[in-house]
Amino acid sequence: MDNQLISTTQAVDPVFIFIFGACLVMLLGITAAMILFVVRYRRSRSPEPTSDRDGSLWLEIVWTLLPTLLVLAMFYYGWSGYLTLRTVPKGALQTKAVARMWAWSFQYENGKTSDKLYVPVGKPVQVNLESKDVIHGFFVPAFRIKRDVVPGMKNHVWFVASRPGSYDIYCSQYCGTGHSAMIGKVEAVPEAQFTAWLNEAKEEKEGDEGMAHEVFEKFGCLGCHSTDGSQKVGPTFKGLYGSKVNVTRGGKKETVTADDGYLTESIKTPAAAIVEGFPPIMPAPEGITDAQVKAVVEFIKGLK
Amino acid sequence: MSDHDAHKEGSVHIVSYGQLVAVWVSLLLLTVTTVAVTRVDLGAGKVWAALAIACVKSGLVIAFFMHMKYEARLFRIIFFVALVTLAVFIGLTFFDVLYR
Amino acid sequence: MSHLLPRDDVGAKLGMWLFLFTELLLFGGLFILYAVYLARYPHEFSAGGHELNVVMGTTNTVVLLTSSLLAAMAVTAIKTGKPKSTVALLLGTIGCAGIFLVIKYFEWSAKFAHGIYPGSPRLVHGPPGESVFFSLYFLTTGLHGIHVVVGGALLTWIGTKVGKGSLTAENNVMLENGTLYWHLVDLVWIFIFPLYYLIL
Amino acid sequence: MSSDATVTPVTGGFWEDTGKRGIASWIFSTDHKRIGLLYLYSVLGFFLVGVFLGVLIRLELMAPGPTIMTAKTYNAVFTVHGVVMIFLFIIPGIPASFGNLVMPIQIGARDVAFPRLNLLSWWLYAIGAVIVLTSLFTGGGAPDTGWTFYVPFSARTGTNVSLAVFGVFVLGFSSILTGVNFVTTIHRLRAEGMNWGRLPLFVWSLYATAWVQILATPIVAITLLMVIAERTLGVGLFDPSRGGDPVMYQHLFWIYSHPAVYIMILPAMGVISEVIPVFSRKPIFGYKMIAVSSVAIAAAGSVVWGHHMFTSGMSDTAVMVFSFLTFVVAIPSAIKVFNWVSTLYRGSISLEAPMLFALSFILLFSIGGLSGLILGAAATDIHVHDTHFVVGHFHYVMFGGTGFAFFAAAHYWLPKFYGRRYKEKPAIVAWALMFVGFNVMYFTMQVLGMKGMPRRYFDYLPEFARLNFVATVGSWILVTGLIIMLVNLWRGLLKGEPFEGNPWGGASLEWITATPPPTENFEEDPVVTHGPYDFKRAGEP
Ligand code: HEA
Ligand code: HEA
Ligand code: HEC
Ligand code: CUA
Ligand SMILES: [Cu+2]
Repeated sequence: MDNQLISTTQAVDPVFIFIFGACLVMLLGITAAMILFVVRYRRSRSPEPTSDRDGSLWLEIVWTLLPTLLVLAMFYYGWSGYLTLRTVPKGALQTKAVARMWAWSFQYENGKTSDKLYVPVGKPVQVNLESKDVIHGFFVPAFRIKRDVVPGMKNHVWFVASRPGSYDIYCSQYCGTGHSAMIGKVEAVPEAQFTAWLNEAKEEKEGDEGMAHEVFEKFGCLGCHSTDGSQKVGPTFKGLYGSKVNVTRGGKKETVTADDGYLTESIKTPAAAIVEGFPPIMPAPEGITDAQVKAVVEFIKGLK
Repeated sequence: MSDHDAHKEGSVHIVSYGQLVAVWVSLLLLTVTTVAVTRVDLGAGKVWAALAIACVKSGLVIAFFMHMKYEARLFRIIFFVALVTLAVFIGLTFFDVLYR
Repeated sequence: MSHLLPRDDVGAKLGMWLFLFTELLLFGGLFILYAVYLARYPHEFSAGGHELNVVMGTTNTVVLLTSSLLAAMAVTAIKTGKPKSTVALLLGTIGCAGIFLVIKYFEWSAKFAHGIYPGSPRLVHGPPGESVFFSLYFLTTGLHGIHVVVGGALLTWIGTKVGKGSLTAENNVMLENGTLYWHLVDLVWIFIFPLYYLIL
Repeated sequence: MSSDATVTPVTGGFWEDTGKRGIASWIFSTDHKRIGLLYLYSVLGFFLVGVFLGVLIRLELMAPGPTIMTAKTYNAVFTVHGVVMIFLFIIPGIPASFGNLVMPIQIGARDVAFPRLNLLSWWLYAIGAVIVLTSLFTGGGAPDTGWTFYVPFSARTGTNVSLAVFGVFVLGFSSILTGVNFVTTIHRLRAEGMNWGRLPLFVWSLYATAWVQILATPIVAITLLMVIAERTLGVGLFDPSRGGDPVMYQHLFWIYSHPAVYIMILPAMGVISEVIPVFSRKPIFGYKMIAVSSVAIAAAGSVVWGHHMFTSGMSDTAVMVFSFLTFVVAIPSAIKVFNWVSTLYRGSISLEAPMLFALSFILLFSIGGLSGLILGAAATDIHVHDTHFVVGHFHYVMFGGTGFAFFAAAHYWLPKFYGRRYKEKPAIVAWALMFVGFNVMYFTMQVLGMKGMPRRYFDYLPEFARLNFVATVGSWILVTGLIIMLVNLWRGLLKGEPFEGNPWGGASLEWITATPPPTENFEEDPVVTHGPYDFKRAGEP
């Protein structure tokens, strides 16, 4: 591992300690003075004020200058830490995080996509951020990094995972109903293992199920739909096939049976028929192929 | 109380018709100038030229039509404060826009 | 109770000016956006400016300047004790407001006819800056138009008071404040005109 | 005045001397005291609504997973909680209620400069509030955008954002008119002898606040109109696919909303600057510096808005500039704190309810303000931005700061206007409960934020469960205290012991007029001969 490399955590934590320390000293000082004065000069002990001093130029100068110096130090220290967060080390691994309501999907330079962000331990990683809809926030507390994922804007973060492990990614910018469920993972693995994973031939996942999962990963379907019957933002896939669904089509209510045709339509043109009790928010999966739709439909069929 | 007696001063000043018409004529001339200036190819300078003339025009309107010239100093101070505020809002926003 | 407070004309004008500052900053928000987007899309803004009708814009500038003159003269008139000419001058101002709005109406309808209105297919599919330019144009001139209407109504109401004789040479701060509002409408236009019509 | 304490309700002064009674004598009154009380009650009502929603938030967060509501409801609840607390409680809170009640008396005026405009402000407030409340039950239902209404989310969500935003727009105008009124009043209506060096510090703080209201509020007004235009007309000004920039919305929003936090805290600081010297019987230390720092906070506070946007993708240069300016604005606050504490030195301190609230204000505001320094430093803000650390920060300054100052003002001034007082013991018990509950709840939230729990989260991972439970328990303690306090105030002011003369020994003008003050405040316009903290001459004009 490159010893010169300062991780983002190492850049931020000392700033925290410095500012916290300074603030704690100030706070304790003020509190102590207040308590001392209140106890010493309470009316029962000090029935009349013993001074009517109403100002002191010297004191004012001192307590203007002192905080000024202190905050200048805080500013400078905070700013230099921030610069570390913004300066991506050379040769960082390039990855892309795509955020959509309400799921993350990650892409590598060789075209590989994944729903977890696999990274090699000890190597800097740059994550380029892209949003498909509203503003999201890419937040990994373990690395002290955060950056908003703004549609139409090129933002990025970088980090280096010093130890193998799995770290939470939160969506920090409020983005609607599924905001708090928009949780991803950074999986830091040893470099050799990572390279192997990255280059492993696009393992032809077996049949429809494999392809369906690919779709789910790419379009973030499982951010809104569950496969186990639990309620999310969209209807669950479990037991959907063959059931009767109440929908609104073109302003009129009707009941349909969830057959192949209906499911295909729901996936390709979600706005055509809106299921009762759900908001019309499902995005049309752009560039989905017919084979993929069919695979998803088959997959849903299998979920009894 | 200084600004308490102020309702005596200031507001009684009357601007003559002649003066007002003179201001109006200058405003029209300035309008012609802006249109002319922006026809010439000045590049980005055009924006600044047009804005400068607009500032002169509004200065005239404020000073004479709106009687600012004859009001107490307080009015000019607070007007300045308002303008500076707007300028600062625009200026600081550009720290983001220009360096992004 | 208010009627027991001594009349305070300077105070009334001070209050009016403070209110005008808020109006200034209200438009200021739009001007901030204008400045930012102009810096980002100079070409689209210039192309958009070309589509606006300079003749109508210039005419409207002259109309507003004239209305402002008449309003200022109305103040002089009432202070010199001529309520009749005051009313006449105010009518002139309001007339100019009407002309302004009519011209504006034709301008907007011409734009609509060319498929330029907020959210129109042409703007949605056009180059990015174009939609921004025209949206700002419609918002700014629309807001300004509302101010013209409000100002006109205000001056009409004040005019009737002058007519009824409740505003006089000694007691005219309401008229002064009304015209101050009107001049603000003019001031804003003084900036709208070069920024939208002339930045070619 | 009736001295029979227990039977008759409040009497005398402006309550009766116009001979008018009934609701119309209130909602059409132009008397600044009646308008002040109208504001007080409306603001308190909305405070209770907001508090109720706050308690619901805490109940939901008590345990991971859905506890008492769905994610969609939760989002609406915290949005409405934020909107109500910010726009309906804390911004009009002190200036429009206590400012209206006390400020004209403190400068020796008979009323504000534009009494009818003052009434209009209240009406706009009421109308705006009704619009906001209507938006909860009409259209697509309660807005779920957070009080910040960030685009593009606010432009596409199906909830009734347009109406809510329009309500806030109307409320903005109410706030502007109050500002216009106060600046004019303070310039034009000071009594003879009341020069700028003799203005009570509360008036100074209101003056600074009023300027912020006048110059910053219009920006949010136009911004909100743009959100409505975005939703109804599709103007696309912030839509990236059409060349708009969502970050520009954030600029415009915070250009107002950061200065707005000083609209909230400055009047509170003014209250504290009144209470501390009176209960120490000692002139305030550093009068000039406190007055000047109010204006300095208002001015410097207008140029720091970018610190809400450090992660937004704003340029690094802007991050540097705004981080620097943020630290600058901390200095005048520090000056105030040091001067308050020094005022205590060698005084004669009486720990009655208003003083307890004031002293705890200093502590809570300091905790909140110092945590603001962590947010102001660029590196550290990146980690805690949009986490519960920020939630802790702003509750400390808004509730611990402004809220506690509001309660201090209520205990300090209301007896003057009712001619009756609350009981001291329950007031102190209530204060103690609130103080403890407050810290248990919000300090825990700051710890949660440090650990990385994002805000506006309906659900969270199990590792945050214990602390969230502690915070929820804190909210119950706070609730208990608040209820005791309100009941005690309510009963005391209506039926308590009479409150006459100048029991606290205040030296500003409100303490020389009758209790309750007459409609025009003074029998004769006062001629001021000494400063507001010259306690040796308390009781003289
Ligand atoms: C009453 C309201 C109020 C007040 C007074 C303040 C005061 C301050 N605030 Fe706060 N703030 C809010 C309300 C307020 N804030 C709200 C509502 C939000 C969140 C909005 C949202 O996103 O929903 C917010 C968010 C917020 C952020 C953005 C956080 C983020 O989203 O990432 C920042 C960042 O800089 C910040 C900083 C500060 C600072 C530096 C002060 C300073 O003014 C504090 C000054 C005070 C002190 C410094 C303490 C007293 C002094 C001493 C004890 C002496 C010693 C001092 C020194 C050595 C300097 N605030
Ligand atoms: C002045 C402002 C103010 C005040 C006083 C409060 C008060 C409280 N707030 Fe506040 N809060 C905000 C302003 C305020 N809040 C803002 C601006 C936000 C941001 C919103 C957003 O993200 O958009 C926020 C967000 C916010 C969150 C974060 C939500 C999230 O991000 O997921 C939480 C979580 O705990 C919370 C809790 C509380 C609680 C428990 C109270 C406590 O005060 C409540 C304590 C309760 C009591 C003291 C008494 C209760 C009394 C009763 C229940 C009796 C009721 C009786 C009748 C109705 C007759 N608030
Ligand atoms: C932003 C959230 C969201 C995403 C992402 C999403 N959906 Fe949906 N989906 C919904 C909602 C809400 C509904 C119900 C309303 C409707 O019919 O449009 C729905 C409805 C459906 C239905 C009809 C269900 C029924 O009960 O009739 C199917 C099938 C479906 N989605 C499949 C998918 C697939 C496949 C993907 C990924 C390519 C996907 N969804 C992505 C939100 C989403
Ligand atoms: Cu995505 Cu919050
Ligand atoms: Cu701020």
